Amino acid sequence: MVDELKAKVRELLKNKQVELVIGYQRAADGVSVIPCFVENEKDAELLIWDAYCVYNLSGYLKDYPGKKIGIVAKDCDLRSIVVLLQENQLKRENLFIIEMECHGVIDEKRLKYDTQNQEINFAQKCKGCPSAKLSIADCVIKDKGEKRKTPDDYDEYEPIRKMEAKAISERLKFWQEEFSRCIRCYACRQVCPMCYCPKCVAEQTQPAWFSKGTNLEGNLSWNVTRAMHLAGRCIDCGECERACPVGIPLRDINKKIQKDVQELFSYQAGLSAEAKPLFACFDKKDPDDFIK
Amino acid sequence: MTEKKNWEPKIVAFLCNWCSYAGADLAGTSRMEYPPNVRIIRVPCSGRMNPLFVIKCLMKGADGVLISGCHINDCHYSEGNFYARRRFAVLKKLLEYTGIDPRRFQMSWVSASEGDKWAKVVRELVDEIKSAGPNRLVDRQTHSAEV
Amino acid sequence: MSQNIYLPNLAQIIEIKEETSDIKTFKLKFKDQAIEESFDYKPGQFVEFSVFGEGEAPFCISNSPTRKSGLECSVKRMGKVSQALHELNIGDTVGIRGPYGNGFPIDDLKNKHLLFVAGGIGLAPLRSLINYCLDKRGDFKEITIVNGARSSKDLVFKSEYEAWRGAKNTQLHLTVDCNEENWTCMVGVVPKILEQLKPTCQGSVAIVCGPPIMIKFTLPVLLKLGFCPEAIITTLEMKMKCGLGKCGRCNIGNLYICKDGPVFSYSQLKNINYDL
Amino acid sequence: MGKGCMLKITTKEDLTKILISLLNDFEIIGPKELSHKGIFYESITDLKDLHWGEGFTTEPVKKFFLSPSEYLFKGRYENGQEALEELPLPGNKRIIIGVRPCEAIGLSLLDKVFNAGEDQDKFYLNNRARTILVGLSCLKPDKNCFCTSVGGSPESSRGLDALISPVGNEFIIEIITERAKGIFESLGRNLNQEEVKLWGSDKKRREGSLNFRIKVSENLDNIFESEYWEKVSKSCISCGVCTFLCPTCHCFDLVDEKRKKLRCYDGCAFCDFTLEASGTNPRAARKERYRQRVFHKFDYFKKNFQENLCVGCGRCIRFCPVKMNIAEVVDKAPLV
Repeated sequence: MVDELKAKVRELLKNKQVELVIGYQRAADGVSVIPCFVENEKDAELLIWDAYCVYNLSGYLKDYPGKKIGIVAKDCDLRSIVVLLQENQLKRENLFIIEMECHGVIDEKRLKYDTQNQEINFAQKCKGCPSAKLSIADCVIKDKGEKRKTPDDYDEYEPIRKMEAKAISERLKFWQEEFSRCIRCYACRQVCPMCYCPKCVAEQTQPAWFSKGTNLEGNLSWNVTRAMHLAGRCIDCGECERACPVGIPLRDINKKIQKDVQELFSYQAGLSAEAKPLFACFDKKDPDDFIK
Repeated sequence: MTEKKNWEPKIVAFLCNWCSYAGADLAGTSRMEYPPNVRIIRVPCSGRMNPLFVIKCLMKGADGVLISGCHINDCHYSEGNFYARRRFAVLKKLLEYTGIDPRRFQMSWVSASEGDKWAKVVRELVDEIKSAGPNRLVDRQTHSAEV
Repeated sequence: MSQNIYLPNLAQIIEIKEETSDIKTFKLKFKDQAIEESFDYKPGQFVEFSVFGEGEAPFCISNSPTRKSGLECSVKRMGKVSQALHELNIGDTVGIRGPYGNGFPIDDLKNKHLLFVAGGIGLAPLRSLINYCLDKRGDFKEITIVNGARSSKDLVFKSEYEAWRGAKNTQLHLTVDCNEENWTCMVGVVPKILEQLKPTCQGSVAIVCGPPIMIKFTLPVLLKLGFCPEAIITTLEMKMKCGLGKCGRCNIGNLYICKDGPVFSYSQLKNINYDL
Repeated sequence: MGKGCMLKITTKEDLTKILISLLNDFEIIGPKELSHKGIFYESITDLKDLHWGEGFTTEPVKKFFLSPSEYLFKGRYENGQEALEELPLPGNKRIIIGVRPCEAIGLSLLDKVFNAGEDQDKFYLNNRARTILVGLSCLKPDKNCFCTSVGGSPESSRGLDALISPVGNEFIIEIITERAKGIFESLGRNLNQEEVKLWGSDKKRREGSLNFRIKVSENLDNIFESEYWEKVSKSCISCGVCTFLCPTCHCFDLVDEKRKKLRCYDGCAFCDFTLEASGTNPRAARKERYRQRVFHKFDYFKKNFQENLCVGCGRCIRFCPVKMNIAEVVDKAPLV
């Protein structure tokens, strides 16, 4: 699979179809993986592909406006590229998407705790990976191995339903405890491909929307606002939860909104680049039972 | 913190300029009685309302937030309240999910002629917020969790 | 325990002068009489100005320490603090922390010809030095002042120009970027004007202060005119928060503009790698 | 062995007993593991939660001295006049146990910024005065650790009041300062001669065990303009993880929040760190910001204080969302 990828990238670079290909390469410590920016054919050798290629590289696309870029993408990355196209952040003709057939990626945090059984260490998001057959990639590199089937009784919103079943005071206590550990390093924002605002609400000083301190007031405002700004846009690539150094379960919030948006408006993010974004359109029959 | 006996809830209400604000004004001019706990902020349309306003009010200690706009199909800008309806349906569920009492954030449609409905909405809202108690989400001094 | 180095002293605005549409000069008096007397500073130093509830920002002291007429800061309306400051009026209270920074090296300027090159609000720190030199006129030789601005409306401290022109062998050259009607003085950007004036570089020191773009184009002109790097002095400006060399943002190379500056000689800047 | 330092050997139970007895007049803080989240310094009331094993806390001990966010003073109206009011400094005495030697060296580097000269930071100094640091030496350094390459060691006692090194299921306590003597003097028994020799050689062996050696180039200055910085900073996503979790990064922000002055962490990786009100930003590009972080640690601080501002704890490598490795960057930096 890797050789096919290398050959493809060399070919793209040779006939100048792209100026740069963003992929994955092995880090110096020989185990972990880091993003790789291939500009000439010699560097194509560095490219690798295995279950440690976790990052959603589409976040880097905003740094190269107007350039012809090749990008190595898995299913979840494809969906985030679709949303970026839907929000006119990328021009499809400037993009050459190389889709790698993915069997799930490793979650390094879980690896540290449950080292024995390889099955547990797959990232949570990969268990229920819809792997919707998006056909936007320019070329797909297949994998001989059989695809990991999602168990048919798998309910991706199961942790959300468990949280919803809790009493409201219990939920408040849980989230107060989680958010009080937030150190406001904004890794969740910087790693998210959907967060491309030139000046984030959190950085504005006139007006300063919420406190810059890591007290609960600032943290709760930040995390709730971040989740709201991803409503109908988050495709659950899980990068925010992976990047969070203090381990706040951010996916549990994103997926809650994903569930609500699906139930209320039967809208799912990242399916088609032509669809109108969630909050940019409406439907006569939107539910409004909560309005007096 | 023991319940302060004569605690009066502070409620922030964002009223759309064309309908709800006029409705509230009508309630005033026709001398309707309703509790004074609501601080009204006029916005051009419920569609202008930004979830950040609601979050900032709740974090800064408001006990309740109300957004009121024109009825569906009556919006002066024809689709403002449709967008608002979608936006705040998601926000309401999210606030509830993170443990904020759902009664603290409510929405209503009040048209320019419904002075009485405005008074009723405010009366019910104040009762519900009184039963929900003061907003002790964040301690005002340390801005961290109430211990 | 040591005192709180971040706590400002309270001061009251006693006079506000409108220099231009977006520049005001604030004259301040400390509320605490003891601080009022003991507050001493060198020309070129700055203070951290805090408008309560809004924030804090560094502004240079624009009047000379020799003229004990209270602390004066000229502020251009630009960001959050300066906008809030422009909305204050006489009698309001602000916080002053400082003085910070090293100020101009007065001893190096003694009995030398002085060439002041200012651009826009850059005249504020230089005004403090100019008035200081005029008050101790004997210590210095010829003084030439080149002051440029985008338009005549943007020229600051107009009331001082007469005094400067009248002082003993002191010349004042005003320039605006592009010509306007009934504008008698020179026209053109400051570096161009310097090339026309061709000030002598023997035994003279150039003091430059203005927007970074002006400093960038003025330094090569001065070098071409024969000024050696030690004889070119400039004050730099970066975002500052603490003013004490601790918050780590205003560094050029290993020097902090708030503590090791803001006044640097070009010879210092030449061999530091920095991005400005 | 330091001049006044005493060496004691004791069992885990005795040590835990001493700590329990100290609970009433000290707040005990130590590493506690939150499963699947990492190890964090928490206030320990039940000594069973104390995590004695290997592994590193996510946040360094710096946060107990330079607080992530604290209020410096308060303004208020007094009969129509503005008045400023100092806030009371926290006074409760604390013992932080399980501090890794690299973090303690980090603190002695921060002392040079906050304790030196005439502008002394009273908030930082108050925290330093009321806290006793009890170190725990590293038996199994992580693959990202490079403390020995920047003047540290898994056994260094610099900046610590006492250092505990586990030997079998017993603990050797090296008492360094007077404060620690008062607490641990009555504990266990002194080491005899031959045990001391064994402890010395054991220490040497462990120091050598660190295989991740890097060479910090003497003058990075002449490659300031090199293309190298563009290449290595390409994948940086400009978040605050490396600066907030670094035991020696001390940049902070001062913000006014409705009559209160808040100090909170700030990082040179953020794009608006040097953004001026006029819109100019000397370090806007990613290359300039990443280069600033490397130079501040390995060039500027060394020029001002003759030491690198890095203790090689590896947190910035371990927790970086895209695994950027500052040790590799410095090691592989071209000479010219």
